Amino acid sequence: MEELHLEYYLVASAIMFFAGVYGFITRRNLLAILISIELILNSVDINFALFNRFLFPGQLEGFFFTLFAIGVSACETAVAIAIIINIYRNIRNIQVKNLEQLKD
Amino acid sequence: MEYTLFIVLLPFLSFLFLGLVGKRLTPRAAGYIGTVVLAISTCLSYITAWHYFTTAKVDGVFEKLTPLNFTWLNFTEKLHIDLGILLDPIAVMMLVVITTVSLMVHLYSVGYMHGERGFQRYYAFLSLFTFSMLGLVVATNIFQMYIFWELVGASSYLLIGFDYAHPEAVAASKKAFIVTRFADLGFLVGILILSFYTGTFDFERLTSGDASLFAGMEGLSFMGCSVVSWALALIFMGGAGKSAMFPLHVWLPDAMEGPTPVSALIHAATMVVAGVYLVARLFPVYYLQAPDVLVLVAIVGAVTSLYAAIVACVQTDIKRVLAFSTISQIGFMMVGLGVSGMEGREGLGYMASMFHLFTHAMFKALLFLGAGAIIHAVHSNEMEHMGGLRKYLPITHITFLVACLAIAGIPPFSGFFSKDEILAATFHFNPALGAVMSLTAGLTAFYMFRLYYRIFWNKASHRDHAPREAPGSMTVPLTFLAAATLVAGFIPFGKFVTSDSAEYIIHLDWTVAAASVAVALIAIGIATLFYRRESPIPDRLASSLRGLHAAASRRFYLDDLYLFVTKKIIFNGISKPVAWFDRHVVDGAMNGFATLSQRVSYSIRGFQSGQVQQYVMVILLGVLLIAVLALFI
Amino acid sequence: MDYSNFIYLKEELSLIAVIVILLLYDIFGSKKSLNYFQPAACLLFAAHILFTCCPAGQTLAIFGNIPPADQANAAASVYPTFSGMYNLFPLGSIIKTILSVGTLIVLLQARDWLEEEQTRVRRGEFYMITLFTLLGMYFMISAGNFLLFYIGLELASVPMATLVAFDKHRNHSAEAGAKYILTAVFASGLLLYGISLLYGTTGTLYFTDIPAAINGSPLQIMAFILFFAGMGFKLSLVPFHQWTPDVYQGAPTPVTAYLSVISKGAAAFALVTILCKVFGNITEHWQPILFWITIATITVANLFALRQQNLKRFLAYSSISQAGYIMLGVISASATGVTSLLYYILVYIFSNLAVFGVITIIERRSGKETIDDYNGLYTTNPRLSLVMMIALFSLAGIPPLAGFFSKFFVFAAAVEQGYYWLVFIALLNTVISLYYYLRLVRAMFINKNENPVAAIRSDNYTRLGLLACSAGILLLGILSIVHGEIYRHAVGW
Amino acid sequence: MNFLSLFVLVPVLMMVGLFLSKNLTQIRAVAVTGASLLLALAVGLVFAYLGERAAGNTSEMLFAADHVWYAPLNIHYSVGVDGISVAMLLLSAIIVFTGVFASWKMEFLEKEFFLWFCLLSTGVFGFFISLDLFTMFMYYEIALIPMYLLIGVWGSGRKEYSAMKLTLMLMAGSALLLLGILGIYYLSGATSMNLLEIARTGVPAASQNWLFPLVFVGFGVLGALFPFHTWSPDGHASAPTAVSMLHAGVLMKLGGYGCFRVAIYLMPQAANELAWIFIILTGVSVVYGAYSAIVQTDLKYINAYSSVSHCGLVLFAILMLNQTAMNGAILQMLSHGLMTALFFALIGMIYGRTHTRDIRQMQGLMKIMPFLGVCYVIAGLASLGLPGLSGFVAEMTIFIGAFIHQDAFHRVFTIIACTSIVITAVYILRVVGKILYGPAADHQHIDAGDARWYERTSTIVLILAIAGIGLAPLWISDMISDSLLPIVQNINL
Amino acid sequence: MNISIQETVFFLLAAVIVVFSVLTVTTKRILRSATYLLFVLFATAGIYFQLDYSFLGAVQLTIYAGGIIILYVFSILLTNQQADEKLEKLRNSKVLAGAIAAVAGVGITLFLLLTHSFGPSRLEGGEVPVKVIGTALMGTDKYQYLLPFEVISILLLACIIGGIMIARKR
Repeated sequence: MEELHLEYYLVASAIMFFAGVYGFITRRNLLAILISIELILNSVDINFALFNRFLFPGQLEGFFFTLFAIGVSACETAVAIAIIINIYRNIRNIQVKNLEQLKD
Repeated sequence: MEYTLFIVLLPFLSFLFLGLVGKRLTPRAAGYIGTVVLAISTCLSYITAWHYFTTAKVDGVFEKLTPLNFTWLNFTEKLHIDLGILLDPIAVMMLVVITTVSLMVHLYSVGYMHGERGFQRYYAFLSLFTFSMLGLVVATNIFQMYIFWELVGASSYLLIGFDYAHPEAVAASKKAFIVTRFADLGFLVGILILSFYTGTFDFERLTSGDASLFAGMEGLSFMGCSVVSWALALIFMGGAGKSAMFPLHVWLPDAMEGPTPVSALIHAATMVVAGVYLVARLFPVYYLQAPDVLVLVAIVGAVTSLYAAIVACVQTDIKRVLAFSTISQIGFMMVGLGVSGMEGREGLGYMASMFHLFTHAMFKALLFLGAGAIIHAVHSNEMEHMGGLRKYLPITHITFLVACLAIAGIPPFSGFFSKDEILAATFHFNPALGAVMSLTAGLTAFYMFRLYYRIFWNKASHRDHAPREAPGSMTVPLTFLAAATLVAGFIPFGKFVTSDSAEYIIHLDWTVAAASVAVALIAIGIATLFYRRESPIPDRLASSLRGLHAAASRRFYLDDLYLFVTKKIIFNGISKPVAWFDRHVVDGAMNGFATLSQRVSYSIRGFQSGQVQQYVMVILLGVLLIAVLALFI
Repeated sequence: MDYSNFIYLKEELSLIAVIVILLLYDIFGSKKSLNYFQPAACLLFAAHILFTCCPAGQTLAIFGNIPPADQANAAASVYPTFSGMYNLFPLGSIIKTILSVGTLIVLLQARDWLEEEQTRVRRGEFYMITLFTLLGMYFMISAGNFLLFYIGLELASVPMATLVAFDKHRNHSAEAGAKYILTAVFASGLLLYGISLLYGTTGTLYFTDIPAAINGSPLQIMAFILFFAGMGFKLSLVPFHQWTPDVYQGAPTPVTAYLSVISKGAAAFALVTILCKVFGNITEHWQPILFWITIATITVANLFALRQQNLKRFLAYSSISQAGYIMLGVISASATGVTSLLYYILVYIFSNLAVFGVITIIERRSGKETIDDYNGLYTTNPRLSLVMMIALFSLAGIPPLAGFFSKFFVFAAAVEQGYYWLVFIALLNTVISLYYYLRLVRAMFINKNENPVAAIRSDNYTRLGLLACSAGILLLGILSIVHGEIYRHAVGW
Repeated sequence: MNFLSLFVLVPVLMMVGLFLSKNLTQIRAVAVTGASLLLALAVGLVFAYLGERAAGNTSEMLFAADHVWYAPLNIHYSVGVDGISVAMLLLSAIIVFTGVFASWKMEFLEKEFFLWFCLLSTGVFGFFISLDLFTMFMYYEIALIPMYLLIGVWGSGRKEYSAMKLTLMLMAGSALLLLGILGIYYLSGATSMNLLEIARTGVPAASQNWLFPLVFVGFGVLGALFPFHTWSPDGHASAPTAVSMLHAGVLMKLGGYGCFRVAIYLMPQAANELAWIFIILTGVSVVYGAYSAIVQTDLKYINAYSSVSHCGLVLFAILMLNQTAMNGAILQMLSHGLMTALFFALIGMIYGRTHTRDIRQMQGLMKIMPFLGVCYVIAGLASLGLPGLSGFVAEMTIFIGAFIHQDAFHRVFTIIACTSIVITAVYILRVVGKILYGPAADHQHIDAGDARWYERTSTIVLILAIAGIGLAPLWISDMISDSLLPIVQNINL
Repeated sequence: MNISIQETVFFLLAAVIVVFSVLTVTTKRILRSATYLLFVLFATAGIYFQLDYSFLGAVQLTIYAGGIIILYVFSILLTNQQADEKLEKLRNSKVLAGAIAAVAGVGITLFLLLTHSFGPSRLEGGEVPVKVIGTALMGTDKYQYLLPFEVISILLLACIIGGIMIARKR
């Protein structure tokens, strides 16, 4: 047990986070972008759990934050998907390049 | 002697009255009101003169009286502009001269200006001028003098440009004002310097000979001259401008575009001698603090005098001749002041200068009024339209002749006495200068008689109808002034006006007198030879001295220089670039900021691409950048 | 387990009550009775505002739950409930009141739009979702714990996306909704990551406990930056602002209005709360960041705003730059700073809502929404033009309108803290902003137009809203009591 | 209620009256009544002031009143007058009065015109009665902004451009000013924004060095300080008559008054140290403005550049920091205000008849409209400093005052400034010669009549004032001079 | 080499997380992307279990794997005519920019994380009893979460209303 350091986990979660970021920036499909976001949120959840377990095991703050964050991200996803579906209904397409009508 | 206030105030009231309600009056009524008011003023000034010269003498010296003095404007504790009345011999003399000539001109104008448009306005302006001039001479302090100095300038401007529909008149009035304004700048700066060091404007204190006043200026010099010299030279510049001294005289010949009576009053008798009066007023200061400036005054006077006399010889417009003659004569007065000392015999120049001022006022006013009568008769200023007028205009002829003789310096006419004393003083000061002035006197006699002959003798030009003698309102002043010219020379002037206010008995310097009379006579002789009848000699002479003649006709190109300076240098050389700079560089910079913002605004529009991923990218980069900056720098 | 704690949530509870009543009304109301839905909703909400207005201390005293010793304190300082999860403080009540008033005006302005054929079926949802987001903001403001804060934030932003996409059959609206939700989620991801790092370095999420553990280590700074980025998104600060113009343009105009003032105001206040209460120990670290962000925000927004033709985009940039000015109050983080911040928000709400009110009605009646369309508006619609003008002048900070006072106060607060350069740049930017506000004034009053917008008869709700805004703009500055009252509560905070 | 506040209240009531009035007659009635009331108030104030002084009241400000307005920032509504403000109030009242008559015949939107005009007056009067930096600044901006619409709507020529430029430049100035004011207040550590209070506490010398330029330039922009004067030619050229009058006549004086009252009074050390920079600038602008005026062909441009020159002299004199020069500066403000108003009034009347302001297209107007011609000449003579008219008094006081400065540098610049009297003569006489004199050519012009009664009223009142000051300057000069004493003492401490 | 079970499990999970995270955002087929995400989520749940946060792991599995992924898959199927349609080719510049930004982000974050000294850290065993969780969710004391619990319920309600409003036909 002693060998497992907090840092190892943190590295994994950070990579997950920025993979999500990368995906957000590069993906062409709105749903794919949303999937990338899940990575981001998920990595944060891991962070909270990790910090709680490794550093501050006395209370369950991180634990509960993760719990609530999962719920919130579910909400976000639901609403986002609703909006995307709505776009799909409007223009029969959910490519992000079609979301460039509003610009300077 | 508080009633002297009314001498000054009455013309002002007349001005206000005529200016405000003049339009409702008939021209005749306006003329009479103006004349009558001035007549009262004149009487008062005569009374003042009598009163003053009989009572004001204390221990053989005329006292300076200030019947009235009140603070008009405070600057500092020490410096304040007062308005008041200072009576001393020269002030009283000037009061007499001004009111007399002005009265004559008022009277004369009733006839001369008859039927002119704006007759009421004319009288209003005349009153304004008289008021200003009177205010000037009774000034108790140099700033009061400056105030009225400006006012006479303005009224001169208004009167020269009286016929405003006439472009030449307008241009002349403008020129007169601007040139004298330029000179006044010197005057003002001079006042500033003087008052800064002495802490007073007051003539009485300045001329009291109290050296401690000038203690602050001691040892200070600027560009090799002491500061007090600078101050006084600058003040003299103001005087030189008003008195049309070379090279600031350019405005005066042009000022002849104004009505002739105005020329008589302002540009011959009164305003143009203000410069002389100024120097005379400050004479003790000049003499005690900056004798070098007095030399400058003398030299400028002499140069001007000679220059104007030469130019006068070739002018064809009779008023221009008289104008240059005026310039020349004022040069004499300046020379007189410049060569003068303080006391007794040394002070002859001063006394002579004032005397000449007095006599000159009479005969030059007479000459101008005579010229007015001639112009009135032939409707032209040009000599070639005249000739042989002596038959038609007898009174004018006689009076004009009297004036010519006076100015030529033939005894017993008044000009002889005054001019002769100036010459005497000049010879006493410097024989070479004396010789120059004698030559000038000779030239004077020559051009005056050239004028006289070409008007009244010579070949008559073609006329549609015979010229008629002027009406009584014009001949009365002529006669009066002629009489004055005749007797003025016998006034024992030294009893009244001297540099130290003490009596000084004039002794004619017979050698100088004889020489100058001789020169004058020779000059008259030559003029008779040339111009009494039509003669080819002048033309021949002119063509043989073509260069000189042409230069003299063009007034030695000084007017061209003036034009060059105003049009080319000030207008095109300074103002246009400045205006361009303002619009394009200064304003351009302000507009440039606006344009720049707009440009930037347009150039960054691509930044807002409408791509949500780019937005997020920017957020991310923003975070990273802030992190790098905040953590690693 | 002391459930009596809930009585301290009187603002939130009353708002929830309003929502629930509306929900039931919308579901169970008969077709006929639903005709009165909008007036009923507005009235209910107005009642809620009145209830909120009652000073906190007194209400609490009525319930008698605060020990007498604390009652004096309660008026001026923070009273933690739920053991610190939720903070009760008068300043919070004030900002909530301010936001509610703004929301009410938005609702009044939205009424005409909601009567439309397309939106009529969804108007119940509009009211509910709007009030839900407002509730989220309430929690954001009063939160004493990052968890509650985060949930409040999400409650304020996720349903907001559905509001933005409210005109769902309009492509622009849908696109704006998508942009909003995507950016919002990304930003909340950053914010969450920041909170997680903060938790990792301090070990607690309670605002009251964190300061003791804050030491300014690099990771904490990073946590702060990530957190700030999330808030920056809500406030649309540069460089987190780019969604703003697109969303503002695409969203239904009343929603844009709501987004530009209420949501921004709540975020600003929440930010200043956290900056003072949580990061108060490391001001020297965050102030430089805010400094540059503020400068960038004001300047960039102004540069973009200069050439906008579409009014809503134009106002978007204007509101970004206004956010920059709000940041002046935030960065000062003093009693005067917070007072000026609140006051600024209040005035900004009135001014911006007046502009949006006019734009809404004109857009609704004529379909025109570019600046050139407003040429010659004064000849046909003098009153609307006048309201618009005073609102624009107020935004630009021209006396004697309230905007002048609010700008002055934020500048004063910043100068008090020594931010001379910041204020200098902000002031120069006011000149640029004046230019573009004047462009609109010029269009209305000076430019000639062959076919100006026809004379418009606005409905009574809009009139009432505009009247309220105008009165606010004209009077707020002169009546110093509002400012004084805020300040009184800000001092002890 | 302090009776000084009536100066602000009357224009406000006028605005209400205008708002309620139905037709042109009522509008005029309200305007004339209000303007006369203001003039009467101002005259009454002069007598009351002199009476108080004669009775031995030596406090620095008379009729002072003070109400706390914004307590948190120590902002008070605080009014009071000394001789200087009395003089400026009188000037303003005269110009407002004559301005009303000069704009008797408006072509359109009369009500709006007078409304803005009254707002402008409110700002002007308020500025001069204020003792509090905040209210001073507020009134200052109130006075600025109506200019935009007054020029933009009722102006001529490139009015949009000019109006925008004027507004932006002046606002940029006021932006600097605001920073300066805030800096002064906070760095002085005074307990209120009251001028006298701050003067007592004093601003730290080190801060003065950067605050002084800010404030001086800030006010200087309005006082046409080179090189920030370029709004003036365009602005004046485009503005309608009464607005030009009020702007050049009074508004530009706000700049000079402010420089003097705020910059010099509160920051004497910096004034002493930094004056040389501004002396160079103003000295340049005195001569430069005059030279620029020579080549202009538009009457209003000529007068605008002339204003640059004359107002430059005001600032120049203020910077000499001695009683006499400052006295001259105030007198110059009065004098320039009156005569430039007269100029603009006349130009407006001439333009109304000839429909051109190009001096090359006018000739011989003296014959056609003698009254206007004579008035124009009088204005010109006043402008070139003829004794007996106000310009002389002011200029001479300035020159004397400036020249008694102990430093040779100042004296050299005084002489440079003096040269402007010649250049002024050049352009004044050029214009008079070109447009008034000469034969009347244009038939259109010949048919134009002379001044109507309202035009006569306006010009005669102005001429009376000019001549009044010119002929009997002592009372006003002493009144100003006495009030300068404390300020000068503050400088020389 | 002395590698414990714990470590083996961790490295396995970490590898799954890293590899499938990257694959999620790089694969050309969107359905695969969703599938890879599922793997990542499973691995995450695995970490929770490893940390003895079984409740959390269970929630993760039910909500994420059981709920959200299903939602995704349905949406993908709904919006794509051919479910395995390839994502369009990406522009290189965009990928490059994204990659650089992401790598820079990872770099900075890891640098900060790894240089930070997190007090004494140890992984202590000990399951969190569900009773404790339940009490904490229902309590109002410190470290008890009644209020957030209530608020998130409101959030859910709001999202339901909003989602329905957007998603329904009218």
